[in-house]
Amino acid sequence: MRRKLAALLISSALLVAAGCGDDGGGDGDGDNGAGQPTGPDQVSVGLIPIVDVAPLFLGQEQGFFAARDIELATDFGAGGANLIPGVESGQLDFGFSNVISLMLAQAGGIEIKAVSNGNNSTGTQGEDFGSLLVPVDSDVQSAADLEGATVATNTLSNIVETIVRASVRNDGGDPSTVEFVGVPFPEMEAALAGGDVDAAFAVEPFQTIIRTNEVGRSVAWSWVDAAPDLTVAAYFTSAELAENNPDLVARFSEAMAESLAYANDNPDAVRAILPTYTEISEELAAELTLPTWPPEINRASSEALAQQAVQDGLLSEPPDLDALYP
Amino acid sequence: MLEVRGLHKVYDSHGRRVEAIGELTFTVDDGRFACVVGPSGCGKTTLLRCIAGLLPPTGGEVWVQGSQVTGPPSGLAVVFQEYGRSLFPWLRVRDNVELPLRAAGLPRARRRELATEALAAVGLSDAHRAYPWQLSGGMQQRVAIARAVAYQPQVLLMDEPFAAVDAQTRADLEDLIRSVWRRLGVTLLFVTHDIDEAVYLGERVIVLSAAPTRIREDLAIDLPVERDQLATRSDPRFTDLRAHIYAQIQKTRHPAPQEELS
Amino acid sequence: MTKLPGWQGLQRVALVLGLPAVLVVVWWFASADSDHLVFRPLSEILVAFRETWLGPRLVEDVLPSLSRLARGYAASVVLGVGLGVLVGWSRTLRALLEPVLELLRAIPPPALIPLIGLFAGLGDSRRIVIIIAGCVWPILLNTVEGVRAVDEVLADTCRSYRVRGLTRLRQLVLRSASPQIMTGARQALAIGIILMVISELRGTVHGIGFSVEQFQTSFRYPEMWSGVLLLGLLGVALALLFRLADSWILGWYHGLRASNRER
Amino acid sequence: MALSLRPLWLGVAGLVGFGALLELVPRLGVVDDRFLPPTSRILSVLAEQAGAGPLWSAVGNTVLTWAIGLALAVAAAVVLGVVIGSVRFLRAATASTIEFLRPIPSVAWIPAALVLYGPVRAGTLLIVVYAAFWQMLVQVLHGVADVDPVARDTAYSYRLGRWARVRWLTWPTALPYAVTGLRLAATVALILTVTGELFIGGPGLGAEILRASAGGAVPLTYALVLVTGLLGVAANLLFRLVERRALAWHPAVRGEVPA
Repeated sequence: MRRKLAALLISSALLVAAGCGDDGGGDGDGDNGAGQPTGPDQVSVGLIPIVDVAPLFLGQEQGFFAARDIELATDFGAGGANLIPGVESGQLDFGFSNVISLMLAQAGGIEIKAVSNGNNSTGTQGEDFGSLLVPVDSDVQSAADLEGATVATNTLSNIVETIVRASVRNDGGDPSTVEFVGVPFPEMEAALAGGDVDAAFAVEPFQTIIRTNEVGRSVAWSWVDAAPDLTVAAYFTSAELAENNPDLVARFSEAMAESLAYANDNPDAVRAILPTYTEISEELAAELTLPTWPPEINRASSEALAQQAVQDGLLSEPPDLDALYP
Repeated sequence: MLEVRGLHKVYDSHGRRVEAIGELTFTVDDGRFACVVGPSGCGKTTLLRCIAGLLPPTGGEVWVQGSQVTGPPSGLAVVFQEYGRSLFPWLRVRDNVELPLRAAGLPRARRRELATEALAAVGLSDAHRAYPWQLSGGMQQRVAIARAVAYQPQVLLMDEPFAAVDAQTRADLEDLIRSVWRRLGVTLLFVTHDIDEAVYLGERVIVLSAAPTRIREDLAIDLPVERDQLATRSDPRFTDLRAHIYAQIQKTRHPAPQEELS
Repeated sequence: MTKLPGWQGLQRVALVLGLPAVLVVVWWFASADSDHLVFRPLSEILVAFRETWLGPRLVEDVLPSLSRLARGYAASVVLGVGLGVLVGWSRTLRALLEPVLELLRAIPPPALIPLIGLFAGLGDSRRIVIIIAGCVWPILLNTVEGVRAVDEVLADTCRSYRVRGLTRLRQLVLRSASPQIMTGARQALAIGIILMVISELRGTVHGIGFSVEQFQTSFRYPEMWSGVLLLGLLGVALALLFRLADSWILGWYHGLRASNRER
Repeated sequence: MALSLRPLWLGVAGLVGFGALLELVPRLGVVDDRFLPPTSRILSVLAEQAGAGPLWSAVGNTVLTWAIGLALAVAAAVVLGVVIGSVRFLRAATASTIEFLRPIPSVAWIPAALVLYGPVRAGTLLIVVYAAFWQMLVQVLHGVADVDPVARDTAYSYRLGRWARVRWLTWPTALPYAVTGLRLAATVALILTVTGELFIGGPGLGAEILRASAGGAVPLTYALVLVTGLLGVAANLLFRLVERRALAWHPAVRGEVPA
């Protein structure tokens, strides 16, 4: 409770008399008391409206969550990195984030815990839900040619830098010479077309948009280069919630595992649900390369990824995966 | 030389047609001082604005220095009643006086010389660097007069310039205008609602009727050229002229039904 | 009871510095022993401030941000006043453009960022365009108001003294509209600072906003709070600078109002 | 700037002209139509969306956040403004602090809002209330300070109590300033609401713009931006009307509005 009190104090100090306190907080503050369930738990989940989170919506549609007394309230945060403070401050019960962000948070002293796998790469070169693209007329043929080049990434000092460096390194190039530029996904097409960047790492639906508009072509599949069957992202919660309400967390993880399995087995259902929570049209959804959704987090891939992040200087020391992962 | 031929002005705004000036024809020779007086709301200001080229007449013509007036003619200066609003509040007194000269493209030295001379003529030689709003009403009107003087116009129009100042200041300004007129030899048309002022100042007084305005009378003022507030105003001839004009204006306000205008 | 001049000055200083001093002291002690991850002690924040902003970052980040703000703001003033004079002066142009301007003004500039992002590339130009997209409106619309409200007697005076063209534009139109233009310029400055910060988020650029965002996402909270403090100081400094410019440019105007109030 | 009732058709012509310009530029290939869709497509997407529910719930959410933020800010500012404004010592003592806190850009608090509340409505509310509060407080303080000394002396001479003075003297004088403050605060609050939704979180038009651009739906992004503009126009008109009605009985006492 102490953290909430401090938050209230500071925010009211900030607003002089008009502290808007906690009551205006997240829509469902999650009845995380461990008391007897008085009806389905109102659970708030912070997400980004992207392909990767399709299983959660499928699980909701298929009733996997309802079956476990969980009613989801999805909240589209402005960006992955912003979800972590939301979950840590208790405003959101669960969040979705890439594993490097989770490791960085743990290193930064944020007490959070992964509860279920998010999504993995397809594991096959030449066909993945994200790739390193260069302008069509660029003379770059493979990742090694990107030495000294500027590469667009949606978030700096994060997972995309690690995997792109992995692609360059595996291809025999020196990754330290690559210069990264922050460009939101929707603006990568314009950046490539305008020649502002030499390459851009884009995920779906932008990978398909850039390719079908003949603005760019893929030269490397960095998720696959980083580690075999790489776990890209995971659902997580705050250590406090995991401690206070293990039952809810367990139920959420089970529902999530069932949803992931269902999504993996029903790609068409995934393509059908995309237009309901994102603005991806049916036609575009049909063309996308989907990630894979194995129910279990691929811990080995996280260790390999973390080791490369340490090598690149992104992480000062290897993360404590036992504490971080379920 | 100022010539008004058959001036006619009708205001037509949003369907309301107001005939301000019926028909006016008169001439003011070079260097003469003519006053225009009439009941309030009789289009005195409209007449002046038409002469100054600020307002297009509906009919008739105005000629200044031999050329027809279509817009503000060169060599003509106007002094407005709202002196506070006709001075630039962001310019110091001297810059206000110099602005028209700068617009006319005079070199700096010449401008400075004319401004200094004009300000001295109106007794403001020590107020050069002040802002207008730092001065009293009377002094602000003196700046406006200095601006007109520095402009060296052939024709000077004044629209009830002293209506908004107190009595003593008005007396000083009246004497100032007469001395400026005599020294510059400018053709001066002085519009006022104050009959005493018209008679005291003018060599001639044009009395206007109520709207639609016509000339009721064009009266020569045969008072001595040297005028001063005490002697002139106590001169019996002054009182006769004043009474005569007053009667004329009273008649125009509620004309006896049968009387036909001459 | 006549006060000694010294006492008078002392009292004024006490009033000015009193409350701020109390607040700082309260903040200092309230946060002194805080081991809280996010709410760092004030002492730590001040140390972070000195280390972060008074070092190389002053040139690497603070200067670029300010230069973009300056360029965007200057462009907005020129554009806003220029277009404002045109629109303000011609009745038809104003009637024609008023609804369009009202719509464009109402769009919150941050909403335009995803769109501007599609055109203006990744460099400074993108951020300057974003700043202009927010700053130009208050200046433009206040200029229009100012130009519309030029005193008719003054306008007639100019016409009768045949003051035309450039002199008229400068001496009559711009000067009489200047109080209203300055009101717009003050609002534009406040919006400019906001857009300076926002235009740097989620991209890569040397700037204050970008740095503060990096601190936040990498959980370096003392540096983050020091960035917030810097933005606060910057806002205050620019507001002060503006007041100086205002009292210099509108010296006549403040005098005029003061004298009217006395009369 | 009052949307004056000039010949309306001229204004409409302006809007149509602007729309036509945005139609031609992409059609003629001056700009790639993937980045600037022609107006016709934007409007058709908007029409489609207007039928569906999510657009209206987004507008509803933005208006809700805006209203909560504005209400909190105005309430706090009026109470504090009147209290501080009426006591000479308080006004003098707080002046410097207010002058320090006012120009702090509300976006400076985005990282703080994210940390305190995370990407939810409360975070957005923090910056909305902060920005709107100062707009309103400054106006109320100007209003209270503008009380005519003669009127105040009269009130004292009739021994009106403190509360009566506030009710019958301070408040009526401050009202025009407060109404102007309300209009300015409302405008700022709306801009900060959308900003908050874009950079912090919480449901509303900002979130929809993010979702549209995250889905590569460029025409929809433009349509949603247009909706924020229209919402802004509606808000400006509404509050200008409120201002004109509240001040209708009041001689134009409001001198130069410093805001």
